[in-house]
Amino acid sequence: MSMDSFLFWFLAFITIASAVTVVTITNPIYSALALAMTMVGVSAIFVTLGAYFLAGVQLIVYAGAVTVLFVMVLMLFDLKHELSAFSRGQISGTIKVATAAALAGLLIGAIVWTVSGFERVVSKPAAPDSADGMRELSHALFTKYVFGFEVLGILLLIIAVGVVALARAKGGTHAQR
Amino acid sequence: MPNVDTSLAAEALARPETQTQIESLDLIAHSATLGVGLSHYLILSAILFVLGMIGVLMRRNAIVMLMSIELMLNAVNISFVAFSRFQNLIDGQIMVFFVMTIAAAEAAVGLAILVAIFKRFREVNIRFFEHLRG
Amino acid sequence: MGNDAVEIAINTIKLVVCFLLIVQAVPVLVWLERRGSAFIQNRFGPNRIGPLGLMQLLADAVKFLHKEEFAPAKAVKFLYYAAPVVALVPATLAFAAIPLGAPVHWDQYVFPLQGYEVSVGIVFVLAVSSLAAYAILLAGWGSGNKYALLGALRASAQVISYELALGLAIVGIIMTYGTFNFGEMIHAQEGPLHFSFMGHELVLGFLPNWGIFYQPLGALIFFAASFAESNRLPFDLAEGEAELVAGFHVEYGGFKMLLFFIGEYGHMIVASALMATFFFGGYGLGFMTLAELSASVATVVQDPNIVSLVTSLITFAVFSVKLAVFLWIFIHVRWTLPRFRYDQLMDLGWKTMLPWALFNTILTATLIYVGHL
Amino acid sequence: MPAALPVGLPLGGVIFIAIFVLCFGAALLLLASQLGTRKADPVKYESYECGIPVQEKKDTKISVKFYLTAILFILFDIEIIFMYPWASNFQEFIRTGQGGLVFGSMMIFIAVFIFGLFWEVKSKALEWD
Repeated sequence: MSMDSFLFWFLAFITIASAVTVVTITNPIYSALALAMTMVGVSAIFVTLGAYFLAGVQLIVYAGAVTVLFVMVLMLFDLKHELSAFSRGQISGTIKVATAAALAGLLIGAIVWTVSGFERVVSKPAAPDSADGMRELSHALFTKYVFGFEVLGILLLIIAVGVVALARAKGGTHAQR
Repeated sequence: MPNVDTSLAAEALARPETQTQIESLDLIAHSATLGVGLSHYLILSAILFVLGMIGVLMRRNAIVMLMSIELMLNAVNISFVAFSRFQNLIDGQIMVFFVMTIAAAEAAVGLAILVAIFKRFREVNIRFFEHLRG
Repeated sequence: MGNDAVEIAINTIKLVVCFLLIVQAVPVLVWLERRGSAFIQNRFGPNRIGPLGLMQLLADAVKFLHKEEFAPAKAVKFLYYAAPVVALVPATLAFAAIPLGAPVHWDQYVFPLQGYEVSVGIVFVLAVSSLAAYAILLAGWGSGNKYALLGALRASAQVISYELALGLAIVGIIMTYGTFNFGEMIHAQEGPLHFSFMGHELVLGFLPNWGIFYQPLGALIFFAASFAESNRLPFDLAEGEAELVAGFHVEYGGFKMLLFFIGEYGHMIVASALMATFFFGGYGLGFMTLAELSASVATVVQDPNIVSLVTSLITFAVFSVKLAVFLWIFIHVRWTLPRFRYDQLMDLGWKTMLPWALFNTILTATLIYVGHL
Repeated sequence: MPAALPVGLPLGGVIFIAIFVLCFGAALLLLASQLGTRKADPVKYESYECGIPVQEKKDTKISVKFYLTAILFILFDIEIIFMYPWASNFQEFIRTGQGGLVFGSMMIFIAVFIFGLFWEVKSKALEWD
């Protein structure tokens, strides 16, 4: 096994293991920390795909901001171990997991069936000289997708306004009822 | 993987056992240099997506459900980047950029709503949200 | 990591050396800080053990090792012990990506004088340092103490607030050099100050071609924000040694505390190194380009390997001097300025530094756009 | 072994040094815990308090400003990150003659950014009192 495929399997293992932790662990704080680990793993996987800038953005936005926000909110709430972390009902739970497993089977089956043929069509992935990748990304973002870019700017503005309006109420996290 | 070296592929073809097993030259080039192809990334993405889905379906803490949604979005991002890489199109990466923005915005709004609810009722379990009617 | 055993071995050793550089710099900095503060405040400082009190650090380390290791009963043990260890990682990863000297060309190998060469260096450093909030939050939560939790929230709110100004102050310098790569950035800062503006070629031979002359405002904002990022006075609201009982690490003592110290000084070293790289030519000599330097070295020694080695050692020395200057500024400011109040701190970050950084970005963009016409 | 992974970011090195540092820290902590003396004392394990018996209220009130700051940080951080690809390629854009378009679009974006910041300041979301 070469270094690179080892890296992929290692990262895939880390990512999936921490994702399982997010879903299964009952203490939400640990869940959030495992989510941070997943984000780091996903960012490393982006690196193996040659998307360095996106890997950095993944770390800055997800691991450095969104998950920090999750951890902070959980600390504000001061939630300890939950007694009823999972939904009740043996039958409905079984159905849910079975549905998800069936979806996983379907997806993986579909991928294996279609992509292995598809992969032959793809002649060769280009060498992502990082500078070129960056230039290409920037070029596409500011010419072809410039409208989406502006709309996202306005969306962020609206969200900022909305969030402030939502959090307007006075008092701390445990304000009187 | 980037500079697919055809000499490697030829080398692999020269070996008798691979010649019979694998017919496509490009596939050999992939497996010879990286051993990990598009399908590996897509399967990883599918597994992550399903894990996130299980989280949304099974967990009752609304914050953990939001986290699971982030997991699902991340899974989609992996497949976007993988396609962008193997198809040699940059559009996938742009889409990931946009998805990240939307995901962060969604987390911000979701958490703002949850904090507002928590301040009022001290509860983030979704069973409780049934009482919020009318 | 490399193509053959020699390269892999040397690259691995380089990584470890990068980490050890941070670790060994901490006692020296602590000594410098204590002696410097004593000098500023007209005291003696540590002067008993060894010459000039330099052995004080070794004595401290041994003492730390022999302290009893215990966690408070209310602590979440795993998080409590994980936090100081995690605090070491971001600074180390960031420092390893910063070039400390010109690359060494030895036979067919090229060894850059840094842990690893990252093509998108700036994004990498920002991304890795954004993980620093976790150590703070882990410590605050894991201690199981309300003061620690409050301190952690204050510290992380401060760190993320100033990350905005920090990130925005760099946009100007990225625009000026058009790259994320430290190596290219340092290369662009060689020689005397020269640039073209509206078709005119301007050369100011008495100044080096450093970033500070293109981005004075950006440099100021970046440096001020990096004080807040590394939780130093005048922004050490997280700790507030006298009145807040040390904030998020109130429950830490002994060696765990020392690990936090290493992390904190590591951030300081990274900030100084970035300052030198972005705005003061990195390992470059200023007026003399790297090619000129190695040419003049080549007049003394013949072997090209040795020439390359000597050149990069000289550049490393230059970089160390620049680093030391900024580290001293860090220490000097700490003992000169009083602390901000928390609302003043947040106001400064959000309402002063962020708008000025935006202004700097717009100004730089306009000048570049107009200058190219 | 062909250098298959793109060389822009040596992931192996990054992971190696991260794990090395973690092990280093853990080993030091372990060493310190072995070397240190041990004396049991119930008071020692209490949480830190300023000289009075420890009181923990069940629900310590924490200002909601902290999390509001975090949310606003996320939103503005993303806007800043959008500027990075623009900044790194701005001179390139000007050289290829697209400078006006790109400059204009980013100025609109920054105008929205400034409007948002202005609104936050005006709505006193950033006031700490």
